[in-house]
Amino acid sequence: MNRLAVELPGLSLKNPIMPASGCFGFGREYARFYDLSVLGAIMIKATTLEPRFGNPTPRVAETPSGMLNAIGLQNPGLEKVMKEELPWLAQFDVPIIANIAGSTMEEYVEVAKHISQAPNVCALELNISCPNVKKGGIAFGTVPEIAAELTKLVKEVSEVPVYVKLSPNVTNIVEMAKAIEAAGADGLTMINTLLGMRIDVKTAKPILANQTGGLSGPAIKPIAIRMIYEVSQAVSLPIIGMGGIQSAEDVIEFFYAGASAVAIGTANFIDPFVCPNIIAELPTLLDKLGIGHISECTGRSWKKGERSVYCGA
Amino acid sequence: MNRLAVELPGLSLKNPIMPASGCFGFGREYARFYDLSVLGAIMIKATTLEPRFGNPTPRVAETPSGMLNAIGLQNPGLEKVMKEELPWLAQFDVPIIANIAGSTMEEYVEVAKHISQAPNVCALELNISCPNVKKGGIAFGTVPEIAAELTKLVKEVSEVPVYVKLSPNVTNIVEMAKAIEAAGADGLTMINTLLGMRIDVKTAKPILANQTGGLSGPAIKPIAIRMIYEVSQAVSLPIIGMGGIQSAEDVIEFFYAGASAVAIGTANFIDPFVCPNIIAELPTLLDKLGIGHISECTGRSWKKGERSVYCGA
Amino acid sequence: MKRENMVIVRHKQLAKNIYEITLSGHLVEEMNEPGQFVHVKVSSQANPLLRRPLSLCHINKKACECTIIYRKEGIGTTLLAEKRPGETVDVLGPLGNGFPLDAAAKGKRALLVGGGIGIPPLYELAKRLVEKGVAVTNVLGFQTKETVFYEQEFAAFGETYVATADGSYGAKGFVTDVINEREISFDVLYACGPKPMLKALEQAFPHKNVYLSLEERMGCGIGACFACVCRVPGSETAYKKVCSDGPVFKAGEVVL
Amino acid sequence: MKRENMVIVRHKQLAKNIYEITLSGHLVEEMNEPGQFVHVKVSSQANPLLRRPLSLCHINKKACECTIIYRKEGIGTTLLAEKRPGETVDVLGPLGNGFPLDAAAKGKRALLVGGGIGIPPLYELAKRLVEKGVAVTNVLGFQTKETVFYEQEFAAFGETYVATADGSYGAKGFVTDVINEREISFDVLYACGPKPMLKALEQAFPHKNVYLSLEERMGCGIGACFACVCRVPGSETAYKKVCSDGPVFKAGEVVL
Ligand SMILES: Cc1cc2nc3c(=O)[nH]c(=O)nc-3n(C[C@H](O)[C@H](O)[C@H](O)COP(=O)(O)OP(=O)(O)OC[C@H]3O[C@@H](n4cnc5c(N)ncnc54)[C@H](O)[C@@H]3O)c2cc1C
Ligand SMILES: Cc1cc2nc3c(=O)[nH]c(=O)nc-3n(C[C@H](O)[C@H](O)[C@H](O)COP(=O)(O)OP(=O)(O)OC[C@H]3O[C@@H](n4cnc5c(N)ncnc54)[C@H](O)[C@@H]3O)c2cc1C
Ligand SMILES: Cc1cc2nc3c(=O)[nH]c(=O)nc-3n(C[C@H](O)[C@H](O)[C@H](O)COP(=O)(O)O)c2cc1C
Ligand SMILES: Cc1cc2nc3c(=O)[nH]c(=O)nc-3n(C[C@H](O)[C@H](O)[C@H](O)COP(=O)(O)O)c2cc1C
Ligand code: FES
Ligand code: FES
Repeated sequence: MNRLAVELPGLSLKNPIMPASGCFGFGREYARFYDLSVLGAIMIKATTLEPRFGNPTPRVAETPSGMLNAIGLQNPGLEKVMKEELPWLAQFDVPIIANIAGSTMEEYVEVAKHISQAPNVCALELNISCPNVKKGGIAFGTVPEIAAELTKLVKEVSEVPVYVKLSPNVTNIVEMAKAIEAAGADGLTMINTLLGMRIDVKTAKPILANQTGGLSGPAIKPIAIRMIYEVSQAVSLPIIGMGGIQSAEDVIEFFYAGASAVAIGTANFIDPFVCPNIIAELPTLLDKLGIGHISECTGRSWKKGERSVYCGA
Repeated sequence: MNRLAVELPGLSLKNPIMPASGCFGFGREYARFYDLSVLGAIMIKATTLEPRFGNPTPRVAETPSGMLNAIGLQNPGLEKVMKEELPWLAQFDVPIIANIAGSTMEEYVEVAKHISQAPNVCALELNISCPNVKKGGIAFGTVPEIAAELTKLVKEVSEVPVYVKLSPNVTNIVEMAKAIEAAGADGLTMINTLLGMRIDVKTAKPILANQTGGLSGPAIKPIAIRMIYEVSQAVSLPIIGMGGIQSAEDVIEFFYAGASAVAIGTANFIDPFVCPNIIAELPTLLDKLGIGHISECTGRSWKKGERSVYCGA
Repeated sequence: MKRENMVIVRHKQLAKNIYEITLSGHLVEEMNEPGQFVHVKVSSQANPLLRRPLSLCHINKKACECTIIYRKEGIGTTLLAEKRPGETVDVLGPLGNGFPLDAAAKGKRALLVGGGIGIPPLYELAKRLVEKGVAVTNVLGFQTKETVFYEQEFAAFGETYVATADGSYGAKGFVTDVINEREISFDVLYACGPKPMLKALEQAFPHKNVYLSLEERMGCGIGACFACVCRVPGSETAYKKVCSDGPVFKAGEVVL
Repeated sequence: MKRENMVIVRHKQLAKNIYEITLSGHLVEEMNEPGQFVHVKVSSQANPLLRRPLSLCHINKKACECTIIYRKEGIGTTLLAEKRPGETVDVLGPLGNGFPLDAAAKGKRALLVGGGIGIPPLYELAKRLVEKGVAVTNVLGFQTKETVFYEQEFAAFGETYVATADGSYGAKGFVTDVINEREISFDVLYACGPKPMLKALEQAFPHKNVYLSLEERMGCGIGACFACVCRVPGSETAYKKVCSDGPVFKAGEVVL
């Protein structure tokens, strides 16, 4: 029995560890460090209909235990991703989750329709943190009705299960999750980055050329855990958790909160081997915790009458 | 000329540095370390109508560059604060900002009416992050209409200017701020803590007895800066900024974002001398930055055509 | 109560994950009561953010040194364990109220009961009691043989029994088992250790003079943040703070 | 491209806020091109979170050592400056594409222009060029006298001019002033330093063979995160990544 294997809609994962979208490009760079087939899955960089250059630089800034990014969805566009990146990734024995983004509902739908036909794309991940140009720049992911409508439209055209990626920049994350569940999503991924900013004390100007950016890394972990804890009790969709994961212990914490798999973003920048290392460490940690299969961990923090037995020192 | 003196509604501050509510009790403990008269002001612990014991322990947990707390508004109640704490604080030459909380609008109003009559209370700070028992536990601070109504009611009875403390756990902080400005508030303080959680990997249970808690400390600084940057450009109320301040540089960053004064919370726990130390360091830092008076820093990150001259190495 | 960057003069491992660190500095001049603690910042960075409460194990005023024994647990104590002599640690203290020496008069017998990492503060206490002419019996409980420390050091002050939960060393079982089996008599009991142990002792000796040192997660460590409160029996709102009213309380003073 | 905990063998201050650190490890075996950089994690903790890009200044394959010169700036380099010989730092590298040695044939003349903390990578470059039989002229620009470093080291390879912005040492003014006044001639120009300096050089020598090393804030340092891109002239979407396509580019290859 593979103690790490998990089954999610569209995804038969040999382990629940995958790099998060935008933090792993299309895999080429990390393939120089290790065989990508060891990964549970890969969430590729957000793909839009047309190529995008993204924001001016500087695009990253560091904060206490975190980083801000304002990449601006730079990507080579649907056509090139379909023709070059996905076929290249097909050499690895690993399912691909295609993260898609857009400025209009039509753009999402168009990208979803095509990219879901790629043979190695096993699921879509809708990045709904993008501002909706037609609705005055309000992010798709902050209004339940808009998020639900988008989910529905994408579900209609997608050949593979659709996961929706929740933005944490909302008053009521449970309400968002419920609306998206009702709209027919197959799963949730959470959380995307929190909106933040840093100002250079020397120049008095924001460090990011874009002024604000998305906060990721360990700093946001407690917020991710809280949101997954709340959402996992309110909906029955599986959750791929993310936000500040750096270690096997962090992975277990996300499972306890309610996740069924996890993604690792920023930590790849700090240690390119973080994903394979965590995969290697998990069985030992499960032993220490007296847990047979990792999926037993899901939701353990709120499931009544269940307690893990700690056999460590 | 005192380069650090700032004038805010109801508050003539010798410097813009004050301990944040809940992180300084009623001053007694820190008075053993230094003379509280050096402080710009003191924000005392949230006061409710009746004494409250608060939540079960553990009430704090640590997170990367941050901490979670779920104190549960423990306080001795209005009567004792009026009779014992405020008179004791009167020995110091320092204005007091009374943080008030409640479970109903009536409770806020009652506390505001009385506490604003204390001779050394120069302003009120409405902690609107509390859940409203009458509205099904929704926090006052997450619905603009409710926050505005509360502000209006408190303004009617208060003898001193009223500052409203914004919760960061909202989709649209600018909308909140505008509603509160329209309701007649004299100033804003921001930000309160972000809702977070930590789970013990050994026991699979949340570390806090209350399960979730408020995230404070350096981890939340980029979020505070972003929110102050947004709000200060949208309203004309003065802002007392807070969230992760640890150093004089951090203070300047908050001013650049749009604050007119700042409060320091969690950092007091790490270094009880943090407030007087920062007050002492600010003039040197202003010199280094080529700035005459600290109030020139307010909003410099978004004010056009203004740039600070850095004369450092 | 001061803050000082104290210098590490010695640092060694005593048992599995158990370390003894000796610090030098002026803060030692302020240290008086056994059972007081210090609040230690192990890193100059924001991670770990908070200080760590650690009890004073030995106060050497002459040498201006104090010793702390700690268990390597999480991030804070792991970083502390990496520090070498010559480096400094940022210490706030001494904090709290320690064990009352007055409670045991000369010629009387004190029973000192420690569980695991609750044992260290009893060492300074035993020393002071013996100096004062109080007879001391020590009962020390550990999880397992590998984590046993300071047995000899305590034995120098009086009869000392060791129990391990798994029976791998000394008596098998808990400290209360040892006290019962050996029928140890005493006038005053001082204890520090895990809450279940303290509760068992409180219940076992309801009519005795018992002092218990509590642990609670802390924010400020000085009484300002209300993180570490415990309830007072028979009241809905009354409370004591472990950091500033304790950590030592008379049995019955607070709800365990 | 590997990750290794390299051991600090020497660490000293060269000038005001300027430090020279020498690291030993197998990673040195991979280091080939002058102008490549390493990505350094200065703390095992999450703060500071990211690695810091630092150029290789000297590669000593025989001794399995490499040297880096850095300026103490913010939190990362301040923590680095506190490290002592015997301690390790977590290094990822070597990264990026360095200065092309091929561009200067034996017998030709290369002009090396460095500004401030852009100077270090030129040292290994000068060494290699001289080894190859290329004549080297160095122009080094600093803010002020106190921050001048490695003047002698560069002088060992060829004519070396120093300029300071405030005139407190060497010629007063910028490196371009020196090149103009001295009418320095060259076949290839290699430069590293602040963007305004690189721009000035690009404009001054539009018909020459010029190579510029760029700086940009980085996330991953290996080409995965798109943090460090710069535009390619004449295109709306084309880009190069400083970390993996650079940091050295031919003048005109990217928009400065
Ligand atoms: C008054 C008092 C005296 C103590 N004396 C000693 C002693 O002499 N030797 C010793 O080894 N330990 C002692 N402890 C426990 C010690 O404080 C914790 O083991 C230590 O804080 C763990 O820190 P960490 O970073 O290794 O663990 P982590 O689990 O990473 O710590 C995370 C957070 O939880 C807090 N925390 C974790 N465990 C405890 C605990 N048991 N009690 C209070 N806070 C905790 C930490 O302070 C920190 O804020 C004492 C605790 C108290 C309250
Ligand atoms: C390819 C390359 C080679 C470099 N080589 C050297 C060298 O040999 N010697 C040297 O002293 N410096 C060099 N730098 C600059 C060096 O990376 C920064 O000075 C350093 O990262 C500052 O870190 P800090 O923590 O001290 O400053 P902080 O301001 O605290 O850093 C905060 C964040 O900003 C980033 N950052 C700050 N300044 C720069 C900068 N100028 N370039 C890129 N990122 C920056 C940091 O990496 C970090 O992520 C190089 C930069 C690049 C891109
Ligand atoms: C540089 C960078 C780029 C990102 N790009 C994307 C993206 O294209 N699409 C997306 O849905 N999320 C993107 N994210 C968010 C991450 O996928 C992830 O949700 C977030 O960073 C939290 O996880 P972490 O703390 O492990 O990084 C990006 C994050 C970073 C740091
Ligand atoms: C232990 C603790 C108790 C707090 N109690 C209160 C409170 O009673 N009322 C309130 O408005 N804010 C309270 N806060 C929030 C702080 O005043 C402040 O807004 C927040 O901690 C962010 O600032 P910091 O990062 O500097 O701590 C509390 C924070 C902490 C850490
Ligand atoms: S730890 Fe803050 S009151 Fe005890
Ligand atoms: S730093 Fe990540 S692509 Fe260059």
